[in-house]
Amino acid sequence: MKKTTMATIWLDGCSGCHMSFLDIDERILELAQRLEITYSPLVDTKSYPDHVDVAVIEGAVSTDEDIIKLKKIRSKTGLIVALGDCAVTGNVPSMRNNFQVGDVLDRAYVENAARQPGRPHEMLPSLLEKVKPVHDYVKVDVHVPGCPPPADAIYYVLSEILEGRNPDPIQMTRFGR
Amino acid sequence: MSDQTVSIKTLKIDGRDVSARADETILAVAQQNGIDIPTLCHLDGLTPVGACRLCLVEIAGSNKLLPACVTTVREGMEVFTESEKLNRYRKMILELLFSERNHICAVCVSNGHCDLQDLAVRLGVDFIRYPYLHPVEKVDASHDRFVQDDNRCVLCGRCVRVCGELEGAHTWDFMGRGVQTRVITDLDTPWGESDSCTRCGKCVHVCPTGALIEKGRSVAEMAKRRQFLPYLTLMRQEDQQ
Amino acid sequence: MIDYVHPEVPTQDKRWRLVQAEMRKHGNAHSALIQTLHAVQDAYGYLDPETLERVAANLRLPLSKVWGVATFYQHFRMKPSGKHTCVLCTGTACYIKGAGELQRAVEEYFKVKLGGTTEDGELSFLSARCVGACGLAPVVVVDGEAVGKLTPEALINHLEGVIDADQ
Amino acid sequence: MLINDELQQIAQPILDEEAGAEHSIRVCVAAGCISSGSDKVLKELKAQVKERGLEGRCLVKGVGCMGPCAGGPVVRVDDGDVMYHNVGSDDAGEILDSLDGEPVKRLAQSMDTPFFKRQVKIALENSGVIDPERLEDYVAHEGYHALARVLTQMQPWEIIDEVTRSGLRGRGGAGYPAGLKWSTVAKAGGTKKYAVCNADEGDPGAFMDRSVLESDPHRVLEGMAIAAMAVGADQGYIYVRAEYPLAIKRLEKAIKQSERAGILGKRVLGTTYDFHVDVRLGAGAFVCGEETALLASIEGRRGTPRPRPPYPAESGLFGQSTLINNVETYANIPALIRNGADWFSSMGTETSKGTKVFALAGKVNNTGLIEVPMGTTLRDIVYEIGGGIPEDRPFKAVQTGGPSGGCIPADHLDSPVDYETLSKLGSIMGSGGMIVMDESSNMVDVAKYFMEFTTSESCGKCVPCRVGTTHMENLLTKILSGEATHHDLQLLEELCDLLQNTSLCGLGQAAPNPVVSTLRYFRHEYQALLTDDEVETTAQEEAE
Repeated sequence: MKKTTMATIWLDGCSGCHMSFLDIDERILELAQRLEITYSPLVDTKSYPDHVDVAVIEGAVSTDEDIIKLKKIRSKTGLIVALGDCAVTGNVPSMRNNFQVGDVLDRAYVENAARQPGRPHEMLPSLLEKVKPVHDYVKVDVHVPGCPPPADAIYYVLSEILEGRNPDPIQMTRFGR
Repeated sequence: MSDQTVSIKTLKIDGRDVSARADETILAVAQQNGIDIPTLCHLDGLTPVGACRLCLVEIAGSNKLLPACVTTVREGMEVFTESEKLNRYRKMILELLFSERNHICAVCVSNGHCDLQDLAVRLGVDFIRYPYLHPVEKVDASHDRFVQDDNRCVLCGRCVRVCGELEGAHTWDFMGRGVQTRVITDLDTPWGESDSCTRCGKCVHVCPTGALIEKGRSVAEMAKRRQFLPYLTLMRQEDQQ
Repeated sequence: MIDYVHPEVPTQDKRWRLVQAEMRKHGNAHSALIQTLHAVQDAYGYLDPETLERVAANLRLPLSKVWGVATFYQHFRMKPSGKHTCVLCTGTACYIKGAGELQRAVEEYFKVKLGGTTEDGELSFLSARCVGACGLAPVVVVDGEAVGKLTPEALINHLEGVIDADQ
Repeated sequence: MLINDELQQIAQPILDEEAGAEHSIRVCVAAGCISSGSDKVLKELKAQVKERGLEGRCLVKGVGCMGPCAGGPVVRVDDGDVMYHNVGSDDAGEILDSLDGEPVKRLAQSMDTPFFKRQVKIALENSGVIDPERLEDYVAHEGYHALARVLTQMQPWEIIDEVTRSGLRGRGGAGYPAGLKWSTVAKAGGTKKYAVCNADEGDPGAFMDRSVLESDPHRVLEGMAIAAMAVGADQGYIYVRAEYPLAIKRLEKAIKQSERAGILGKRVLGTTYDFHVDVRLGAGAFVCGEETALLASIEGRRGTPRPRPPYPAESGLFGQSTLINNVETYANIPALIRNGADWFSSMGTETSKGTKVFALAGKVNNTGLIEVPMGTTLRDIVYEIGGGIPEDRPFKAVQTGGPSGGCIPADHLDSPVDYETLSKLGSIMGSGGMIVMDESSNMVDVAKYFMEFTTSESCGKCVPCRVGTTHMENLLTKILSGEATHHDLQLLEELCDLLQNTSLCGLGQAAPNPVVSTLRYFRHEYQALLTDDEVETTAQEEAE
């Protein structure tokens, strides 16, 4: 049987959702028999494959680059899972939305810089005015709230998808969990 | 109770035959019979206001949805507390509430002890379709014991009512209107400078979210204690007789 | 003994006496609050916190309630207004006939946002939900007098005239 | 009979004046004309009459609204078939010169037009006829005769029966049968009852109530007194917008006059029955047109509605049984009582009796105040009475009912104006604002204008209205900016449904109407603004 291909994406988040995914412990072996991770911060692929069955996205949309990435992913992916509060609600990254982008950069790179204070300008994606959840830009098929979602919820979601069912994880996790 | 006799009504809630005093609300009767209707602005012991609209129920023979918290029973009434339509509306109302202010559950002191969060789980709200409004809100930490964080306020008015009706201080009220409505103390004075606040803390404990909290609590530490409400309400009722 | 100190009452202030008269007319009842706030605004030009405190004490109302009522109604101003006021009618008829253009013109020419006052304090630019002179749309009310069938140019000229008149 | 003698006495000075005069000149002194300078015209005419020694021979008086507000200041000489438009004070001499000859051609506009001929005036019967600041003039025109009649010849239940039989329905918006409302209040228990007049005319684009109060304030007082007697109230309140200073002034003057004359106050017209009326000022909150919010405001509180039941008829002002009707409803009562229910119900349609006052505005040649029998078609109102659209541009829609109403397109121009038809068309009768739009209006923009209004007027109490209106306004802004997708339109429509079904009061429940009605008739204008739906296309690609 052909394995289901999966990508995991890391946008504006703390990587805690990826950690929580790894927290499914030995069950990852069971999943690995049916699932192949073809793109992820955890593996070494550089470019997004032409087709992926499932993409699990952690993190909120914060930069112009994030949007480009998302649109590309959406067009090359079957099912998109927004994993964790940042992807689902904007969560902690969205707390900067009450400030001007310039002020945010200054706080980080000028006021609190130990040396060489100054805003970064080259080679970096520029910050969007507002941080938004993933579904504001592309269609999301499964939402898994939680900060991070517990490993059990992630395992449940992935197993259900592998079974061809539509997972409803809300009884296993919630906003802020 | 006065010795005036109150008539008894019989009605159906979700297909079950129940009886009620004529002056009881659908919500109260449902609760007595173990039928749990979602509520947010309602709190036993405070005057119901019918503002959050989560407790809307269907009544056979009427196409109007009625708030269970303020609608009194009628003989032969047939009430439905759950339906596809009700559930859809309730979910939308919750989504509106989540989109209105800046509810970042992960860093909230009331995380895990929050009525809004619980309702989201119960009604199956796993994401918010409406764009977040991201208003700029104030956090008032001027009081030596309490903090008011407007980012998490749902304008249910429980604090306003408990302060006016039970404590008798009426330190809180609403100011402004529409989506600009805010709860304020005195003349929008910092809470710590309020002359009328008695520091009783009831507002903090009736607050359904982390909008009113005790100082010095960290994330997920602020559980609310509401045991005082039934007793105070009972005392007040006895005083009135 | 209750140690509550009533706010000091300026017995000599004519404006306050007008407010007091209004409250007395309504028997100092709670229900007199809105009528009293009208009297305060008529006498003082706006609702200042000190006067509101005295009103609250007189009508035996909680401060938060007074503030809540004062901020609920669009008519009440919490800040002093400019020497002259221009109230733009934003009713439907005026909207259809170009109230938006009048707004843009005034905002640009006088550098003032709707709801604000010019830096020199000469002009407050406010809005009202229909002044009921729809036949004359678009209408503004300048210092209490309705002026109708306006074009942006005519309005600017009129306002200039009003401001220049007392300089 | 004693009471009628008293009224006769009050009216006598006017009757004498009129009997002695050969000419009468009426100058409109309602707010619209005053703002174009009619008060100066009146002053000048009076001064010149005095100068020329015409006093007694030529009466000059200020009267209420004559209708063609856009032509102000308007002046009418005698009962001729012309009306002078755009009169200035320097025209006074010429008008007086022409008294016994031909009318001043330069100013004259014919009154032999559908604008005047097609109107039937009940609520406005004295508007433009009597001096609103003189009780005598009102009484001379059968004023307070209906009150005298009910006091001496009718039992409360007979009054209610008459109102019920007439088929009169509330003119404030929803069209609740007036007789039914009255009888509910009459039957309610309690020792104290109130009669309240809703004059918080908040619809942008409506000025019917203002005009009635400015033109014929006593008529409203008489209607209230009759209602109060029928239901057993002894105190009345008129809740009027603070933005209507002239109406307030004239109302207060009218109350004083009638109290001094013994018509209102203690022992009305010498009977054992008391009725006091006080004016309460609104302060700029559209939601206070909703009856429970209005009552909260009279009580000095924030004007937030509360769930009904209990209805004000059971528990209203200060917890007492309260009758609430709007200005136009009360203004219909005196004529209804004088002429009888059969007379009243002979006008109108099967379900909507009598007449309705409309404030006709927008892209129409004759803007102003009109009163027509219920059942008149929209086409007659726009093209006959309204004189069509300037420069003969094509008609696009007519908006009725203000922010709670909707836009009706050209296809339905032949629909009769009555409560049921308008609501079937997705609009409402409302209080009577009628805004005509030509092809230059973008309907999405119109919907957004009303949504913006409701958003800023939402009281904030219930969640669907408070947050829902905000999102709806934002979505409309997004659609207008050309950045919205089909998904956004779907969100908008879902919100319409939510607000209609779950909002606490009528404001929230009706808030989506302007959007729903424009979507119903002008959906293509929305769709034309949508961009390719990113989300949907991806979903489609997947399906393929």
